[in-house]
Parts: sequence; C-alpha cells; structure tokens
Amino acid sequence: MQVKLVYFAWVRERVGRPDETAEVPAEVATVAELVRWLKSRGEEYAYAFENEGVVRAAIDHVHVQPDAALAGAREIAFFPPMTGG
Amino acid sequence: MQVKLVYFAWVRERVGRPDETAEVPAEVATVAELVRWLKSRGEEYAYAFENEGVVRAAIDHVHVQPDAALAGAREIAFFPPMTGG
Amino acid sequence: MSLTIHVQRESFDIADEIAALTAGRSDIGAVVTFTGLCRDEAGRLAALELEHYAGMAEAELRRVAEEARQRWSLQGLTIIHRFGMVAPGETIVLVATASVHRGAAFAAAEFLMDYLKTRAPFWKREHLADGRTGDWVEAAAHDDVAAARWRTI
Amino acid sequence: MSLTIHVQRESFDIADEIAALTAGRSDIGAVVTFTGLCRDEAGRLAALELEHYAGMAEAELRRVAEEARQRWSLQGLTIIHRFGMVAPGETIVLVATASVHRGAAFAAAEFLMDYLKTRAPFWKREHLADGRTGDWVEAAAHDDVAAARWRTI
Repeated sequence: MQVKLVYFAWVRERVGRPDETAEVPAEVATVAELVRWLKSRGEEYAYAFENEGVVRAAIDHVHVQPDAALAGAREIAFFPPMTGG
Repeated sequence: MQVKLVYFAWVRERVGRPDETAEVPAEVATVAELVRWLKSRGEEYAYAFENEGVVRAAIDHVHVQPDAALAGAREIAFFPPMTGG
Repeated sequence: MSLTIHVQRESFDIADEIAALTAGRSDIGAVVTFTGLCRDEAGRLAALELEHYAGMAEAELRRVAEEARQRWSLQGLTIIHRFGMVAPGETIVLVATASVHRGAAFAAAEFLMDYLKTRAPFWKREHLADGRTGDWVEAAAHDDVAAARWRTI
Repeated sequence: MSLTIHVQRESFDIADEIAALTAGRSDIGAVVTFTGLCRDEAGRLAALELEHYAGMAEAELRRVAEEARQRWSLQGLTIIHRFGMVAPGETIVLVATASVHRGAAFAAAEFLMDYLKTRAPFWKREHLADGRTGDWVEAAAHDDVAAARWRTI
C-alpha cells in the first residue's frame, strides 16, 4: 500500500522530513504496526517513536488510536500531543 | 429618627414617589418593623409592600435582611428583586 | 490588578475595553468577555428601560469585583453596566476578566455575571413595539440558583 | 446558526468578530468571547511559533464546533486560530459564542477551548529573548483533565 506520511513539531524534526510517500507492506495493518515498521527502517524513526505512547496519529485528518486500521488511508500523520489554544 | 427613604421600579410606582424624608418613631428598630410602620401609613405603602417577602432593602447602599437594625441609617432603599445584567 | 467599573448611560466599545485591560502587558494569557444584549423577544419589544440606584449600583459592582479578585488570581477586571433606554441588539452589560490561565478568567466572568444579576440594583422595564410601556421584568429564579452555586465554593 | 472558522497567519480584530456574530440580529442575549494571548513568561520569550497541520486544523475545529452546536442552543459560533510567529501580548486564539441566555454561551465557549486545546493540531515552540530557538511547549496534563470533564455530560 502506498501512503503519504506527514510529521509535525518534534516528530518532524526527529524524522528529519515533513512528509514522505511510503510503500507499506500488506501485512502492516494498523497504526501501531506502522509505527513498529517505521522504527525498523532507521534510527531517525526509532528516535521519533522512542516513547510510542506519546506520539499521536491521524488518518486523513481524523484523530485515531493505535489499533486503527490503515486500509484505505491516503495520508497518515504523526505528531506530539497538541499545544494550541 | 429622621431618615431618607428611596424607592425603585414598581415599589417606587406603587408608593408614588422616588424618595421622601421620614420621621421614624424610636420604637421602629428594624427593616421589618419599618415596613410594618410604613404599611400603617397609607394604602400606597400597603400596596407596595403587600408581599413583604418580595421587596428587598438596602441601608446606605448595602443589601440588608429584614432583621437589620436601622440605628445610624441615613438612607434606606426598597426595591423589587433586581433584574440587571 | 487593573479594576474598571462604570455605570453609564452611553454605549461602550468592547474592543476598547479589552485593549485597556491588556494594554502594555505581556503576562496575560487569557481574556474572557461576557456581553449582555437587549433582545427584541420576537419583535415584541421596542426597547428595555434600565432603572438603577445611583451610588449603590457602583458600590455593589465594586463589592462583587472585590469578591472575584479575592477568589481568583486575576490581572484585570472590567464591569460596565448601562442604564436608561437600550434598543434591541444594543449592549446592556460587559464583564471582562484577564488572567494567566483560562480557568480563572472563565470562572471569574461567570461568577461576576451570576452575582451581578442578583445583587446589582438595576431593574428592567419593557417598552413594547406598539408604543405602550410594558411591565417590569420579573427576576428569574434560575438567576438565584446560578448565584447560589458560588456560595459553597 | 452562523458558524465562522478561520485558521490564519494574520491577527484578528475581536470587535469585528463580535460584530459579525451579532450583525442584523436582535434575538441574541449573550455573547462570550475567549481570547488567548502570547505571554512573555517574565521576559524569557521573544515569541511563540505555532506550527499547524493545514487541512486537519480546519477540519478538527469544525468537528469541535459541530459538537458544541449539538450540545447547546447557540445562535452563532466563531473560532479563529493563528499560526506562525506570535509576539507577546498578541492574540493566538479567539472563541466567541452567541446564545439567548448566558449559561449556554459560557459553557460552549469553555467546552470549545478545552476541546480545542487537546484536539486541534497546533504545536507551540518557544523563541527566546536571547535570540535562540527554544523548546517545543509540552502539553499540560490539566488540559486533558479539562477536556475529559465534558465526556460525562
């Protein structure tokens, strides 16, 4: 599955890029599995996701939990807890 | 005791004047006793205070309860429940 | 803390009041304003007339403000209450609070409105769209309930 | 109900937004505004930089607004959130609510701020007075607590 990944704030800084297009293997089915797969790809991802419970995710502009399915996703975002307002 | 009485809203309309100076007998010691004394003075007062529990009072610009003492009061106000804001 | 209390016939400018509350300061994180407006009650009203007890109105607003200042950490507080004739859509009252964090600003503004409604000596009378002078507005029991909830805090 | 949501770099004028919220209406009794401002943290900060997720920010504010609209009877609702560099004393966020009565306007404004703080995709970074770029601001646990209290209502 080809999907666009976008990163924000210190997750973006740690990964080293604001976005990328990834070819995700078919067996990677959930957000949590995607995080594990990314962490296996390089140190920058291992660093960005070192505390898995901290980084939040959204699929196609909607907040999701780690067990959310990736099926049909066009854009998956990873970011720290929000600090707007 | 000579005291200035002031009235507001429908209490003022029922009494028929915005204010007056009254010579209150010495035995009239509290707000509740002042109300009873006023009601004995004429129909307009009886009408204004027909539901004694409704009319509120203030002594020298401070809200008071019916049992408040009149001693030392310069200005006593009577008015309906407030509807500002 | 800056404290501004006005009882006035004239209208007021909310932006000016917020600007005055925050002017020259960079330690304020939150400003909450409440503006009360005259409604026409589905076309029934031409205006509301506000009678007030001059002298006590200012004193009572000052007491209510003082109580808010003691309960919450505020950097500024503004209360403006109009009297006289107010047309539908016009402002009647403004409460503005400034604080470091939003919780205090929200709570203090709500407290001020709840207290002011039941304690500030103002009385509204309706003026009807057909030209007649209407009745005095009756105090709402829910306003007493709203004010009472602060007593247990 | 009028609904205005803006995610923008530019500053905004609170009076203009209140005027837009109430323009041409005479059935609104209460307007509550919350303005969040950049603090300098006792001189430590030169600015806050706000990063945001364009597209999702607007969508999330719209979802939060929709939830407020379903919970309370509102006549109007405005949310403006800035991004980019914001200097101390400048505004970051505006929430404004209009309703017949003050209770709904206050509750909806507080709800919007609580939810927006924990759900809207914005991230603040400090820029220090000495010219260095500081850290990303950490999310406050009390913001999660504030947001959670609405879930049981």
